[in-house]
Amino acid sequence: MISWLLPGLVVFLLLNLAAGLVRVARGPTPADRMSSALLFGSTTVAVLLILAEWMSEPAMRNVALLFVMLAAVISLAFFGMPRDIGAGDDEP
Amino acid sequence: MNLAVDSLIGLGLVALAWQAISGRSLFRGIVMFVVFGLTMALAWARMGAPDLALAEAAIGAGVTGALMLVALRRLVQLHPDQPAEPKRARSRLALPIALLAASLVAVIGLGAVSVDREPGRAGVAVMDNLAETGLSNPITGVLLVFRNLDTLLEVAVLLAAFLAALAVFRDQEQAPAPPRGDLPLVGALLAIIVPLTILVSVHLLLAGSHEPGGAFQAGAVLAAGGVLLILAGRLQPASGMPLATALPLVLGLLVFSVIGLAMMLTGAPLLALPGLWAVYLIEAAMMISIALTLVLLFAGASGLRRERP
Amino acid sequence: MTEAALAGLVFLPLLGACLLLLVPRQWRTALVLLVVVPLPVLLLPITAVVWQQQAVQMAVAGHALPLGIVWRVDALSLLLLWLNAFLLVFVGLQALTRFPPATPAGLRFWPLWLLLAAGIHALLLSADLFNLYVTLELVTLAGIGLIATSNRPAALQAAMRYLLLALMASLLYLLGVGLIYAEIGTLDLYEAGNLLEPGLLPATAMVLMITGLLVKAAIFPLHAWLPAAHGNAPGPVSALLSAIVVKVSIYIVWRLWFWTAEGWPMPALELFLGLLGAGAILYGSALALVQKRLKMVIAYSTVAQLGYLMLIFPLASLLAWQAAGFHLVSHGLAKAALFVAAGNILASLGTDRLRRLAGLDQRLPLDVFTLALASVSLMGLPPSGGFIGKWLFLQAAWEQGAWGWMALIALGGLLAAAYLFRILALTCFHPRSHGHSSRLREPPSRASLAGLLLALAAIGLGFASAPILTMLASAWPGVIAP
Amino acid sequence: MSSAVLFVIVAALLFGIGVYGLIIAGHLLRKLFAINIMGNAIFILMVAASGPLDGKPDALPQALVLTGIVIAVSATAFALALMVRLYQLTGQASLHNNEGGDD
Amino acid sequence: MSMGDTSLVEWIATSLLVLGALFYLAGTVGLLRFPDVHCRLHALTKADNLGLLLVCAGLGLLACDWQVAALLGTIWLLGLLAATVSAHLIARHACRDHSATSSRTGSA
Repeated sequence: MISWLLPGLVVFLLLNLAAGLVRVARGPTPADRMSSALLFGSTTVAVLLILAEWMSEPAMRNVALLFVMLAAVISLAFFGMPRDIGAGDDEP
Repeated sequence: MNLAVDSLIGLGLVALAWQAISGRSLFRGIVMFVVFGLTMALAWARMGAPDLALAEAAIGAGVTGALMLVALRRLVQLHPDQPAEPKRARSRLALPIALLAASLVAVIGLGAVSVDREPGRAGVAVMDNLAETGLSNPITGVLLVFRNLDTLLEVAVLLAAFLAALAVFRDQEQAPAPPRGDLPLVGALLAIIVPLTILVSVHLLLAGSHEPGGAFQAGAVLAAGGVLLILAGRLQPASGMPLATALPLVLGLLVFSVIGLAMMLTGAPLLALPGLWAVYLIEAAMMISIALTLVLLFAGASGLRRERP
Repeated sequence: MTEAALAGLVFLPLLGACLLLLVPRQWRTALVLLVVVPLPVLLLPITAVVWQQQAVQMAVAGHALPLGIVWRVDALSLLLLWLNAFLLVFVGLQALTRFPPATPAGLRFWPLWLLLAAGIHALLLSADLFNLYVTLELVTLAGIGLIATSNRPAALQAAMRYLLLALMASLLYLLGVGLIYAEIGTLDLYEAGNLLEPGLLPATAMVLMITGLLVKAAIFPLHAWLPAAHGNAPGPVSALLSAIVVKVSIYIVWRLWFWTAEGWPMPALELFLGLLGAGAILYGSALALVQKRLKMVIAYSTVAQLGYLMLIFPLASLLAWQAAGFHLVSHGLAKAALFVAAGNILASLGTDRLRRLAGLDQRLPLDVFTLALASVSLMGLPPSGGFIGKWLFLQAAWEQGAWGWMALIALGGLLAAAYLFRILALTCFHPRSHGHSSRLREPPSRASLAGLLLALAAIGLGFASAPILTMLASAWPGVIAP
Repeated sequence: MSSAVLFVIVAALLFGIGVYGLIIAGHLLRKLFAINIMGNAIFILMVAASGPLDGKPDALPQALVLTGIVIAVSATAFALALMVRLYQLTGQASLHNNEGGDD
Repeated sequence: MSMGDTSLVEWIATSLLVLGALFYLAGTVGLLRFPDVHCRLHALTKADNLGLLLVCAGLGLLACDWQVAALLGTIWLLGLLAATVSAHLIARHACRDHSATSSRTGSA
């Protein structure tokens, strides 16, 4: 078991998050921004699970469970938004 | 390797914070702020504070994000034609003041961190006296046994915030627009997630005595279940404050105060809890109060009524 | 016995607020009276003990320091507790008519009013730095909620600005608390006094905490939020905000300065805080002279009179301490009387624009008389309480040969006389121009009576000054080792 | 360069961003973001500045921060309700500063 | 722990975790490169869920404790549910203002 595997994975996934940020910044439509928020949700869950193993802190799995359970709340709130919520000034 | 992870999380926090306050579209700001909350949970995890990561996740993902999105929707619905974003305040002083504040905090923080002093005397005292409380999670010990006046007054702060918001909720009780025609998927989502939030919140409540968890995190998770029901249109805001809503709203404060005062009759000091059963009873009552207060704050109303689809 | 009284002070209004939401409509007024009236009675046993032993101390939940939270009442906190009890009863009298508990508006108002009372009591009892943060937040949120009960845009705008500034101020205070804990590992106010030595970190923490508290106390130049907030809030709310809510922040600054940072050599900072007070007196009075609305004049008068409470820093002597404590109480009563009278005038006339107040003394004699009486105390004319306060300040400055401060104190009194006479002249000596329709709803007699009783108390304070001053002397840190 | 020092620097940067945002933000919603960011910065500082106690950070500041998080949520929820009501009445979600405020 | 004596289980777990990370990478690349919302959602939900499955499987093997493995399994299933519902809602929201976006995305 290579010792730097888990932290390496965490760094890799966090870089993924940073890349996803580009889409949130650039995404023309609100839906794009919301989809990248979805990406953040699942990536954070993965990072938390790896942290739980790496730092041997079982509570992190509960945090991951919370995140994955509540991920749908934001999307449902977004669904109720009016159509042109962020359309006014969407130029990148 | 630790440093690489921490610096990435720190970089993410700073970038997200900057994006949340600058940038043009308010909606983008909210998304950035929600993601900032997610990353804060990671930061707490890395700093070895699982209780705070749990609280940040429960309150951040469950309540705050949806609260801000619904607030933005109310803003756009009230004046659809108006640009949501008034122009930025022109202030040349902003940057120097901000840099000054940042450097002041940096100097203080580094000063506090660099000299390695022995840990706080109160923290050591908590660890020494924790055994007699029957709890093994020191944070729950501090919150509910050693400094329980803080917790009681803080539930009062939450009630005060709700009553203050109640004073402001006038005729904006129009329901958050339920999706037209009940979507099959949302029904399935509710059927699975809502009972799960109840299960997880009870688990967090009971686990609070020996591992990270407690009344606040449990209350916030329960509130997230209520938020889901409102978003899906199953619960509608209602005016008026029936007893069925008012009692659970103040239950936490009532139970905590009554037990705290009753103990004085038996000669014990104020708020000295008789035993572990009292701690669990108070935590359960507080969980219900916190959950209902957060849900009502989200619904923007003083009551809720069921809505058969 | 005193422990039960201390607990009652905090938990009676707290439980009252909870039960108010539960009991049926017709019992609410009885419940409010049941909670507010016994509060002064609870203070009697505590006063008796503090009279003999100078301070009452109680460990909440029985945990000794540094673990638990400690309640400590000495003469200063007792004085503020008495002021608060007085205000709750008398201003409450007007609030009962303005927001009858049985109505929906009353249901929004009274729970917040009782939570505010519980927060103030918890704050005055607490000797724990973080507990002070929680109580400060409770007081601030309840206060802003009360401002927001008025439906007018100006009030909501003022409430929003007050909320943002108060939240930022609380964060500064919390940062200071975090630093002090990192430095000495305990959060008790008095124990920190023994453990904390002057150094870079403790001094920065103290400056941060005091800055945050000065924003909440609306001391010049951080006062921008107060005039709009107190000027536009409903009558009884402005009275309570100006008379006690702003004062509790100053109370914590005094605690920090004279107990936690006791004996720290900070002459430059003392002078600076004194100059802030001077600025408040001059700026507040100047703006009060030019205001067009009665409640705005009174709000700016608060900004001015708060400046006096800052003079304790440069003139740090026993006499100045007694003067500041006495001024705090006498200003509280006089300012509450002014705002209650102004509230009655606004309620019956529909406006409080000074131009429309001509010849008011025939139409609302009781309220104008209250205005006059309260002005007498605020200006510091003998034999009122205000006079004793200013007189002691002058003596303290005389003792230390501080001519500048003496001139300032006298000038403050003159300026106060100027803007208060302007109001009295408008209401009494100008004949009522017949152009105005006399659309006048007589305010309920209880509301006018409330204002009158407060004004009489402000005047009567002058006669009852001896016991108060001796008790205040016992709280001066120089006399007792904390 | 231990992780505590890193998080203190992050806290300082966040505090600066919060102050900057509070001053220049036009919309009230952004001012709320700024205040929450400042709050989180202070919470990070409180936990990072407390010495480690047998491996884990000191429990007391964590309890204080937990209390702070709940107070921050309740204040934010009230501020949002006030902002929406203000917008409904004045059609303006920003503080144009008129000190006097006439009725 | 030199590579020589890592047991077979850890070897499998390592490969699963690396594969999972690659799928996350695929999801992110999809999010950035694909032309419009629907393709991005498609890429996102498929790749990320598979990534999460592999990561959970790898961690389950590493933790070698049934309770933890069961929790990881429920987390993955919930992840599936969250992804499907969220993608569905976001897509429906995007469809509703399809008219507004189609002209723009066509030209982008």
